Amino acid sequence: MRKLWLMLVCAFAVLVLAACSSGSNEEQGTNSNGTSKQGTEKAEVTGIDGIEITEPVEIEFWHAMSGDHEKALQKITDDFNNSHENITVKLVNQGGYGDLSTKVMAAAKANTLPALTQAYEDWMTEYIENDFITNLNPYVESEKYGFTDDEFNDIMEVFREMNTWDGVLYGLPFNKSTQLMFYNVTYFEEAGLEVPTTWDEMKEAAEILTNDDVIAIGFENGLSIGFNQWVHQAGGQFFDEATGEFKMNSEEGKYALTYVNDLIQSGVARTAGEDGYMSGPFARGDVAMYFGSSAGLPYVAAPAAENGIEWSTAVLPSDAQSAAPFAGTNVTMFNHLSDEEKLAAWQYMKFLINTDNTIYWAQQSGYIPVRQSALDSDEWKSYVEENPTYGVAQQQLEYGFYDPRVKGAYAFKNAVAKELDKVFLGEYTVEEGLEAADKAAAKELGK
Amino acid sequence: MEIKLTNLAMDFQQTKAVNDLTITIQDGHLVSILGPSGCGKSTTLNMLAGLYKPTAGEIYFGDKLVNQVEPEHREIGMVFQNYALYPHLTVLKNIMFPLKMAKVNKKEAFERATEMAKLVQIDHLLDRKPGQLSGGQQQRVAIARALVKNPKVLLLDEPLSNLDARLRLEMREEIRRIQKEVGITTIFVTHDQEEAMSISDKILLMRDGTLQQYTTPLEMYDKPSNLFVSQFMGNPPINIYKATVNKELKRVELKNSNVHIPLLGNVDVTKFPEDVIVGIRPESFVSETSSKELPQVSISINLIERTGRDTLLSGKIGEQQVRALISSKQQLGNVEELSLYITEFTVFDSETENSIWYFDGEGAQ
Amino acid sequence: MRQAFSKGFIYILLTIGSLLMLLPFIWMISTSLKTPGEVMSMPPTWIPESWKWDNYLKAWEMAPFLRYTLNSIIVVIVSTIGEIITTILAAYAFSRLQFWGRDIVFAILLGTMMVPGEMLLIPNFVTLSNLGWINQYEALIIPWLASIFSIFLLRQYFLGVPKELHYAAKIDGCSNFRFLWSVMVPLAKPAIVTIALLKAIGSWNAFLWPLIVTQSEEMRTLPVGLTAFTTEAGTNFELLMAASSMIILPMIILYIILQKYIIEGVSKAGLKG
Amino acid sequence: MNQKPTLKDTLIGYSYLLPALIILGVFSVYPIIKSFFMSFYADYDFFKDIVHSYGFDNFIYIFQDTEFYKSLTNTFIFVIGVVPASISISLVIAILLNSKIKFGKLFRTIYFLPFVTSVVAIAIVWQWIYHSEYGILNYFLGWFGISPIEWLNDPKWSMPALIIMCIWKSLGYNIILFLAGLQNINPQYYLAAQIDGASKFKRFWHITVPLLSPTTFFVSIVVLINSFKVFDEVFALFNGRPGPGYSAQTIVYYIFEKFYNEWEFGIASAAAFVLFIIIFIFTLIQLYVGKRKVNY
Repeated sequence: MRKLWLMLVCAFAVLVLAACSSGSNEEQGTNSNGTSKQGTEKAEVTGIDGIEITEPVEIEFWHAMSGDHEKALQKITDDFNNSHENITVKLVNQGGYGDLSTKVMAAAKANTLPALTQAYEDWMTEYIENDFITNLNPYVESEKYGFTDDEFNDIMEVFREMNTWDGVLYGLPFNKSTQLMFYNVTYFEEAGLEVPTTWDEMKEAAEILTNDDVIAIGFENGLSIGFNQWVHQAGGQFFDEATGEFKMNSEEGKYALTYVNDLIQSGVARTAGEDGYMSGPFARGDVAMYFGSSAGLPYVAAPAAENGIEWSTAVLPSDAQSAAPFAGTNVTMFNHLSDEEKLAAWQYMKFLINTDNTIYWAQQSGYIPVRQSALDSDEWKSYVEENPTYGVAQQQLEYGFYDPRVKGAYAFKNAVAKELDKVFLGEYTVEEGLEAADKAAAKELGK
Repeated sequence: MEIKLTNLAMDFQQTKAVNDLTITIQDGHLVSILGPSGCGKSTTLNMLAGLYKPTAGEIYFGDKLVNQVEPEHREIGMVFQNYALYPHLTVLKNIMFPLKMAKVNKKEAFERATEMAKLVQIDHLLDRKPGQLSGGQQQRVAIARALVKNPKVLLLDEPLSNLDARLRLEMREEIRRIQKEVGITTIFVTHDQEEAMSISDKILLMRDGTLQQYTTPLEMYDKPSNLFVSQFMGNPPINIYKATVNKELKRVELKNSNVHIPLLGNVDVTKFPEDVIVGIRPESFVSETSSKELPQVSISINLIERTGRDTLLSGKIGEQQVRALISSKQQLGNVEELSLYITEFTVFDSETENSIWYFDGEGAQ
Repeated sequence: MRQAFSKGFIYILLTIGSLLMLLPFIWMISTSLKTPGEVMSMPPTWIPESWKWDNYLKAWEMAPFLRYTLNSIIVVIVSTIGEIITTILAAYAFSRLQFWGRDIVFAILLGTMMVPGEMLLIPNFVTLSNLGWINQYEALIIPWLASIFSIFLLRQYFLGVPKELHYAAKIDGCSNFRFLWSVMVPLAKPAIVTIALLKAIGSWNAFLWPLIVTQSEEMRTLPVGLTAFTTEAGTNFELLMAASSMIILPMIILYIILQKYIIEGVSKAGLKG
Repeated sequence: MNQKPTLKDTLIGYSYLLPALIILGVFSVYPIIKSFFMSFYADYDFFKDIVHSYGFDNFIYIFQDTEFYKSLTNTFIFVIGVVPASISISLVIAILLNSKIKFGKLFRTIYFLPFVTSVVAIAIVWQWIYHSEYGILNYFLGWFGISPIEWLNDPKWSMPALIIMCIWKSLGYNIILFLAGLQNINPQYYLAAQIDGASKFKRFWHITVPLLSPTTFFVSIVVLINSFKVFDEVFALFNGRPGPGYSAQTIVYYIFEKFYNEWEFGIASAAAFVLFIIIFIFTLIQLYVGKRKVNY
């Protein structure tokens, strides 16, 4: 026993020594590595039109789509591969978004990045910061392979903006969803209520709808992370991308937080909490309405139908203004590729959101078509007629907004959300919560 | 095969386990290495086996220096205290194992193994696993395994110490029988002097890594080279008395008592130191003698134990404790004091503890 | 009388305990046979209203499970055998051989057990991509071919084998290596089986690593298949439970087959400091 | 008795060790050393592997981070909650299983099941068990007049929920270890004690407990180290979040979040280093106590 004790002490000493001695080697390895990497980097792409894909090119697209979503994506990809002679796009499912992000990070470190990946805007901020992804402007502008102005402007403005940093386009929107209000038609009819369109109406309705078995309003677990939705509706601003300032600690922010917190504290609203997603309690009839992603439509539809719950969706209620957060990922292109690979990847990105495909994708997945022409098409219109719940999201496009794209967005949003959570959990008052959130934000943003 | 050790030594990290050992073991002899635990006897054996490499000195098997030869190439067989049978193999497989290692073909190996099993009388147990055997049977298997590849030397490391008294007796006779039958040079480590006495051609007695005496059992018993040897050999142990030499009267006078023993026969007392130690074996006391020339002492008796063959008397010579073994035929009755003759005794230098004179009844030397 | 009473008490305690242990599994299987509506229904039902056996079929079809199963089996078998080999060799060296630096090397390796594995993900990924092993069986297998915990366990077991056996074998003409394979390994069978089972369980259930180092469906293992049932907006519980039930079954069977060795294996490891 | 190893012995020794040493060296020791280094990188480009400056900034950061302290506290709560309970419950079950009973194998298999199962799969079932309204746990508690507990919604209860699940999951493995230890106890001791008039409980207390101490010691070291490293269970039980309001954030979760979500590699490494030191100290304390308390 005593020996083992000694052994451990020695081992520790050796580890420390080893750690110290290998330090000097570190930098040398680094330098040689650094230069070699720069060598392989391609010069700024010029003259896209001059590139031809004559040899077979195979590229990978990393995604986090599973189940039916993956099947739909596979179908579009197969279509692409069949219609493009020399290009093969290989889909790689990397699990959930978290897993995908980890995987990209590891691959970036190991220089084994794919051609394309799904990415949230805040990830892309990090990628731009580390110079991983490609400026798409030359491709958009290319006469031969690019978009015409009409084609480009056909993509919803909010989605284009989300993918643009300082005038440079870094990605194209792919699976875009927004927050919707899901509501239980039966409960509203029984109570003789109209679907609320303002906060005041919603509060009134909530008080009427709540009883022993039903809580009127449900929020997904990301309530605090996605709280900007409420701040915007209250007429305020959550974060100013231009100045890099956290703006929630304001009159509007305080108003929004007080409003939501009162709903929770008075027992007319709850979060999904232990249920994971609100689709469960909603499909059981435990809540009368809930705010959730349009991507959740299929998850509500099946069990609700089985339990005989009659439900529908509506646009988000508004207060000072209408505002709907748009989320979901974009497709972005890494920049270590050859010109041919880049061109192939670009063609695939384009293909993925052409009018037909974006309609098909939306129908299969519940995400929103990203093109105006898709929304205007007869095919989509008749689809929406049959599935009215799918038609609501697009009504919010005109006042859509997106998450702050700041470096270290995850840490920043999380730090703020932690403090807001304390308000909802009753540990802080609204004022204390905002104060703490302000400090936490300053700390993260100042890093 | 003759084995020769010259100036053999073994140092472990701090201790000298074996120190400057030089002996020769004759071909076909059975030699016991005897001594208390920690005396270096197992270390010596392990060096002979090649399990330890000596720090100094040479080991010769025949004419061959084997210091650097690995155990598997020394042509030895070995039996361990806990037998070290392979628990997962049957008796037969255990015995065949060395042959398998030597790549003897299966048929021959089987024949030799069964033959060996017959020799050690376990041929009815061949399909058993060691766990299903008694201690004595395991011992036989271990011996068979050690002998099966016809080694030149057989090494036995306290092979009998895990057996009960009766089996020990039986097994030591067995080992002697088998050894005789095979005619193999055998080295036997034990801490039991009786075992060593009964089985060996020669005994090598060690203490603290140092050789004490290397000779035949009888000689070691009768003529121990020093006090330690005399005390180690014999049961009940030898009686030891501090004494002073009276050179004028040519006798030794036991300290703290009024007893003196004459030094009879041809002895040069002048060379004796002043202080000596006298050792008298319990069986060296006799009540009757045909010779008149023997010294005589008077013993006051406390206890008489009759064990059938002998009678053990415990008592005192003067103020000193004494044990005497006399024949049971002797009628003692309820005597309190008895006068006994001393047939043999040894005188040791009290400083060096080496023996300086043996009295063997005739008084010569 | 008292004896019977206390026996009865033991049975009652053990049965209650077993029920607590089993409850989640019963629920898992029950859920796997329900319709999506019944999964969500409250109060929950223990016995499905209609037994949807085809959930298993549906779950099976959600992802290329056949391929995943094949991969899982390959990875489990190869990495288990590989780990057993490295473990046997290393445990033998640490328990029976004398060499410079033995104890310090052992202690350093033991020290690595104190670092959370999550830290090692990216450095190891980088190493593997430098070796060009990403999306190959090598990446799924080679980093897991040695485990210090297994080495520790087997070393303890080996230490319990009397060293005379080693001496005897040496004198019988057995080389170190031969002794290891023909004596130590058969003797340590229970411990080796135990280590193999623990390894197989770990390898079978591993999730994050196989996901990170593979790029294609063809290389993925079973637990990765479980992600097919969850998206950002919800989970197909009944299918997930069906797939989970299918995935845990082989390990349960393996355990039942091997369990007679396990206690012996651990007990002989001695567990002495 | 050890002989001094020679050069040849050393070569032989390392040749046996080589396969394991290569694997462990490349995939465990090297990355650990590398990350320990990273904890001293004050300004570091992780992807290009360029260190702009060294320093203690990362350590200063974590020691000023209330989140870090919170995760430390949670980890200690977790360790205190899991280690003694898991060890004592599994000891009791092992002893019950060791008394000669029918269906022993069946019971053993059942208790081992949780260990065989992947955490991800079983955590979803636990979410249901913990459900405040419909979960079976609150249903049972209701029998004793305990009003429903918001296991997964209330920050106060998220640690207990995590602890209970982890105890459940760890029992089987510990039971196996204890059963093994119990089989090493010579039954003669019990006979002797019975003759000496020791009651069942006294036999347990004076024979089983001391003679089992080496096993207990081993189990406690393994459980302790693993408890300090808890992560998967947190991640799975709370759907990838560390509980409501980060109430169940443990150190490894903190490390994970810094590393994989916030890309703060140096901070993550520094936190890992601190965790290592903590585990190391606790292991030393355990070894020290073990030396005095383990009976043989």
